[in-house]
Amino acid sequence: MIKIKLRFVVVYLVLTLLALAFLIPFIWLFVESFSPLNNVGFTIPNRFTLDPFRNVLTNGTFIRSIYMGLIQSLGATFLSVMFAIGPAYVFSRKSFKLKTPLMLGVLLLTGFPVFSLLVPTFIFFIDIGLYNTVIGVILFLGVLNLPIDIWIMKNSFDQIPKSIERASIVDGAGTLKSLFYVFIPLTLPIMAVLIILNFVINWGNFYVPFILLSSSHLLPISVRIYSFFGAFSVRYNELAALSIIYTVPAVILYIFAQKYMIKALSGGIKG
Amino acid sequence: MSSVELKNINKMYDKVTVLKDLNLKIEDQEFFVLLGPSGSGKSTTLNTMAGLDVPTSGNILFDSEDVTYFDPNKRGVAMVFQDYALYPHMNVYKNMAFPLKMKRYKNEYIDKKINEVANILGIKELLKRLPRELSGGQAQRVALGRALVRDPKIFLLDEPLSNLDAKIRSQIRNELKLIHSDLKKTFVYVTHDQQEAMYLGDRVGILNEGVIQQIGTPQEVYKHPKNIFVAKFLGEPEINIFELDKNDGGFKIGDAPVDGSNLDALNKLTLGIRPENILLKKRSEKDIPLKIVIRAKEFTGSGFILIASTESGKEIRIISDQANMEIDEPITAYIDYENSILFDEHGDSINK
Amino acid sequence: MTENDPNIKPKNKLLVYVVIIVMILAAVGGIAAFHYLYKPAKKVETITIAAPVYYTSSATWTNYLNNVSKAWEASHPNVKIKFVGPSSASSESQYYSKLNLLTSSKSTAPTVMLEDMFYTATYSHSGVLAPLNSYVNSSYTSNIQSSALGQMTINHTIYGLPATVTDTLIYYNTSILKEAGIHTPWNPKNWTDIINAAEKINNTLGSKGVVPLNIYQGVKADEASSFTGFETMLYGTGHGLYNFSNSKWYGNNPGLNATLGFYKTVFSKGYAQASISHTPYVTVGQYMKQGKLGIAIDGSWMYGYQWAPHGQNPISNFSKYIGVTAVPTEFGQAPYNTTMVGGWGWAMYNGIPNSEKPIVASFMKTLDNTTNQIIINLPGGALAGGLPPAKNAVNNSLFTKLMPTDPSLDTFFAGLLKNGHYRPPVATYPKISYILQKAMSNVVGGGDSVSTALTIYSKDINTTLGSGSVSPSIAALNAQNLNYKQYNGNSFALMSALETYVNYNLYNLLLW
Amino acid sequence: MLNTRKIKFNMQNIIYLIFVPTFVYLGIFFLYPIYISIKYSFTNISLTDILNYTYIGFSNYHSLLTSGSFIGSIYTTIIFLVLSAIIGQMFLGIVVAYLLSVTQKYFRLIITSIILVAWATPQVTAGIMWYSTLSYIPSGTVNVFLNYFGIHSINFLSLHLALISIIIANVWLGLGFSVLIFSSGISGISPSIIKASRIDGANPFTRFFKIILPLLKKSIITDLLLITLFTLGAFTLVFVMTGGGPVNATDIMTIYQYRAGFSLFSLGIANAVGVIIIVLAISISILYLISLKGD
Repeated sequence: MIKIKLRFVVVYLVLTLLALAFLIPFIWLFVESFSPLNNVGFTIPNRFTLDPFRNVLTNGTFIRSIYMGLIQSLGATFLSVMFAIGPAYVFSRKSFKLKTPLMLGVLLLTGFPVFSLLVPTFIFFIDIGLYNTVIGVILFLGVLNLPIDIWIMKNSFDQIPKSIERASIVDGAGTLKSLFYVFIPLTLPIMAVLIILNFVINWGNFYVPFILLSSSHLLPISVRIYSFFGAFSVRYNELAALSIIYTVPAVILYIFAQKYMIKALSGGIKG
Repeated sequence: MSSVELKNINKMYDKVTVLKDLNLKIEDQEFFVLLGPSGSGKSTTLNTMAGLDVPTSGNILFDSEDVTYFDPNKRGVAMVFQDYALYPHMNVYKNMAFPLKMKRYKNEYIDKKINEVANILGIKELLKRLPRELSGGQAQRVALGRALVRDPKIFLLDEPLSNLDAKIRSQIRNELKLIHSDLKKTFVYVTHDQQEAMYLGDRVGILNEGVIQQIGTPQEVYKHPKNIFVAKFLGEPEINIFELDKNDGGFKIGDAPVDGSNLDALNKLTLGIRPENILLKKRSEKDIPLKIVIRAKEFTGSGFILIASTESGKEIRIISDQANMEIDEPITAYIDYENSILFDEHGDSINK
Repeated sequence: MTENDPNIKPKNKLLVYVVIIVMILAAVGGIAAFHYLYKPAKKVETITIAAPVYYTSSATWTNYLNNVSKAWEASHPNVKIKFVGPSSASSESQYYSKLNLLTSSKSTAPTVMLEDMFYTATYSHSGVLAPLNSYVNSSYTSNIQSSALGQMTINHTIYGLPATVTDTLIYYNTSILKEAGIHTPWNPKNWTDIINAAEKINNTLGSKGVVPLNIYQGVKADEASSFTGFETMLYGTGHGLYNFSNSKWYGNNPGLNATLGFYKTVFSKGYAQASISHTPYVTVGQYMKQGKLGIAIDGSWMYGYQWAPHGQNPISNFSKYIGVTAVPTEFGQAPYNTTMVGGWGWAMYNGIPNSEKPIVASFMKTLDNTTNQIIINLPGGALAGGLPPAKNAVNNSLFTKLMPTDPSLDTFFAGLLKNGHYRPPVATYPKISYILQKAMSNVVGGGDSVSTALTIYSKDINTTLGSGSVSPSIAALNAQNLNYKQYNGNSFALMSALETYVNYNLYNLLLW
Repeated sequence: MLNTRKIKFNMQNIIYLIFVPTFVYLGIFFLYPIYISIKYSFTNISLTDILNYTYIGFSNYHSLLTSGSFIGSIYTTIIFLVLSAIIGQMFLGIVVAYLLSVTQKYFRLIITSIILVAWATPQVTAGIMWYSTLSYIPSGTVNVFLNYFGIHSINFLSLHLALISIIIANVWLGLGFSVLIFSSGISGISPSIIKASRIDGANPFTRFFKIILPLLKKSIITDLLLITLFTLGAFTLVFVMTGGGPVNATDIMTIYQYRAGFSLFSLGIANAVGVIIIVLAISISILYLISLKGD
């Protein structure tokens, strides 16, 4: 009995240490964001202040960048989810000749190294006049998540028992009706996770707007933060404050979605 | 008014034949039970009636109208599933309202109808609950209710009771019977449980490997099975089978000869005798004596099932109401030849 | 159950959903199609202005342009001035990338753009910039510092109107130098003086964590390494990066050799720390203020960015605490000190219709008159920390406001310009700059010897620009010279001093 | 009769129209850029002049594959992949998920949340935080701690340590994903299997290696594929932390691509690097599919 307890103590200890180690990088972020100093290194200030947050939150440019970040992330999320539902449903419930090759194609796109596409996309966008437009960023961000969305959604549709689908058909719902009244409502929790996942990925995406936008008033917060860091004259405490403002929504959404995320991902494995 | 007729139905999945040249006619207002082991094709048959599957060839006629390629919602059928298939995100009321909403009925009508059916099934107080808050029996009642509200011409029930506890099962079984006699609608009921089939069916169709073995009333199929499969599939405990070889120009069990007018042409004979037809006391001259040793006895409430072995080591089952049996004592039992069933070498039954 | 059952609702809800989806798809498609079909023609009615926006100065730019253009717009009622960024660039090199991308299409190109001077060649090379000779007269050109205008003039064609110049110099912390036993004001005469001072600081204060010297190096500091660091030293050797006579890059020359040698010495002996280059200008600003850095080879903009009252690390008694001095030549040879001149100027996009160019040029001249040059460089201005390139700016009453807390710095920084050099105005310079940054890090971080680094350097130039882009090695040239010298019977030592002198003047001639 | 069959057939196929908008969208904004990327990899297109280029055959690929720095970059990428993705994220992920699975519910929730917070942190922020944490001059968090205990500062972003540093930062960033995948994998293992193994006398280590690991095979392959692809495409974190340096210490392929395109202006080379990355990614995906099919 004692032996077993000791073993558990070790497990708890190891995990606690790991979690503490995971928190180390945040130390600078928090100390610096409440600091009157302006330091890329680590110094504990004499006093703490809310000034960095105040400065950031009263700065119209930053507020606007948060707003642009929201528009672009939400818009792209909307597009990917909208376009994913139909194919996911068909992949999950119908069998047809090209199913396997199409599904493999979609799978190959899910892990695609997107960064390598930015340069050609840039040239392409200039050609068709989508360069430096919010709609262009939304369209491109949206298409990036589309393949993985199709997969996750297909997997969640797969988990709906066949009998429920059949019941809805016998009850008089056609394919579309059963998609709208049964499939989508039933997968709402996973859909919610998917939306969160998409949003957070888009919200964190830096290089797409970085390369596809140039006008100041269109830049989302991710690019703003980077510009902040790269500039010759940086206010690191404000940078830290802005980073916290930038990170917190993503973190909250993740923790909120954690329970369902395991479900959504395990669905992904079953596929 | 609705009869169902299946004509020469074949169904293949990939290259596997599931249904083979199936012909079946179900009369209007009949409670028809399709009975068969799992994989026999009974659910597929039901699905083709519902329109969830399209047969590879053959036709389905409802009241002599060809509905083979009709969509399910055009057929006027309602279906109840083994796992109830209630929509988990809707409460009971909404589940029952769903088929009506799909038909675009007005809300007042839906309300009226659901209350009516809920009263019949005694689920009125459940209407606000979600499926996960229901017990199995309640869920199946709701599933039934969802079928009932539609006033379908034909009810299709796919093993609706098999997920339920024994007690609830018999209760709902009774209710089903009553509902059927109240509604006077055509019911097609699929099960693998022969007791259920015997109890519920006006007629029973026994299916094996995609082929109909026999159709008839429960009594007919029980007493006069067409072949060994049907004989074995019906009855609990299973029928005792004696495979007899011809020697000295006749068939014998132990020392006793088996007579019969049609036996001469056969090389092999199979004798089937139901456990209740092995007697511990001789009743008539025709009874065939059989030396056995009782090995064990099981109490069933109304009597006993005796497990015994013959001289040749074959294990047999006997139903008896006698309690004072000595275990491991050799005794003589008697085969009620009158009620025994004979099969030829193909397994088909023959007259004595 | 029949179709006309009174209990059945007539309407189909699903249709509504389908319509909504179709509408969304149509809207998306429509917008995309609109963008595809509708390419707005460039109209002179709007002059779009591009300039680098670091940090939050987008508003500053807009303000500046509004103020500057008010009067001009009044006399040109049909023309609007609009600032367009680009803002996603956070460093100079990213600004160029961005501008490259923008100017690759007429639909995205700004009408007028602020151009880093050294980039002029690259742009004029690809035909992006409009020649401005016909729009400016001699009274304008003769008034602009030649080290500024020269950078924007390629083959006698003017491609830009300089708006700001900066130079490089040495800052030092007076108290640190005193503590190390160095007499202040400190005026190093040659590189050895710098190395000796760094050594003294290291010996006395190194153990307390004081970094004796900073000079930028490596890829991460980008142009700060090439321009502020390397070339500041290089042009004090009398050698350069580019051979104007055969239009090729030097893969090796005594200057490159000596400069990399300087890097090798100060970094390998621990007088300088590579990490400071990771955050160019920021850590130097902080360390200077905190007394953790002795000597910094850095830019004139440092005062405005970092140490002026509203800078990032304001130093209240700046002139007492921090000394400034010019960067000496390698051996203290004439003209004794050197500086790198950088800066920005206004350029015109060549893709606009010719008929519109005079109007745009007229606006640019307003933008670049002496007063506006000073205003843009004032503290809090869009290009704060720089100097106006107009020679007559010193006579302007605003001039002393450039550095209100220490006007002596204005004249000091301006005085340096006369020995100013600038980066080769050649289209391929930005690539060379990157390769040079790698060579520096090879010596500093990678521990390569100077000769190995230079071998890699010239090899990289060949692979990047195509073989034959490297000037025949100086050694070969020397050999020719040597033959000539021997033929004349002069002693080698004398000749080599002479050679240095001649080369030096030749460079001055070419570069000025 | 034939007629009804035909109508039925068409009605069923209407559902496939639902593919059209999605595939058009994918085609225009995903597949077409892939096509241009391949096309430009055979040209000498330059950032300073995007409109004029000529086809130069395979010479971009040739010069890449004969260039020491690109081969070095592949090598760095492989080290980064093996240490960060396979050992750091996958293996550590399994261990952590297993350890978590035996702990009490609320403790597990807290630890998982902390690990997930790291995953949720946007890469730009993560890069800045890690840069500052490991900074040498001025002293970052870790060095301040070390100094406090009397240990000399360590230059984590120097030539020999920079790669290790970005690997640690990347493991920090990505571990949450693996832990999620494996937690769900482990929770999917029927408790009766664990009970049976305990009754059979397996100690935690045997249980882990003989029971848990084999049952997680599918999770492992999935996780391995995804994190390998993520890591192959990693850019922002490294770009912010080191920019590929010092020297070439952290010059992974995406950074090489960025430098080729945006520092040396050679979009042709950049696209060729992109195509090589794409080919690698697709090969890895196909390997994954083959190994899954074996089940």
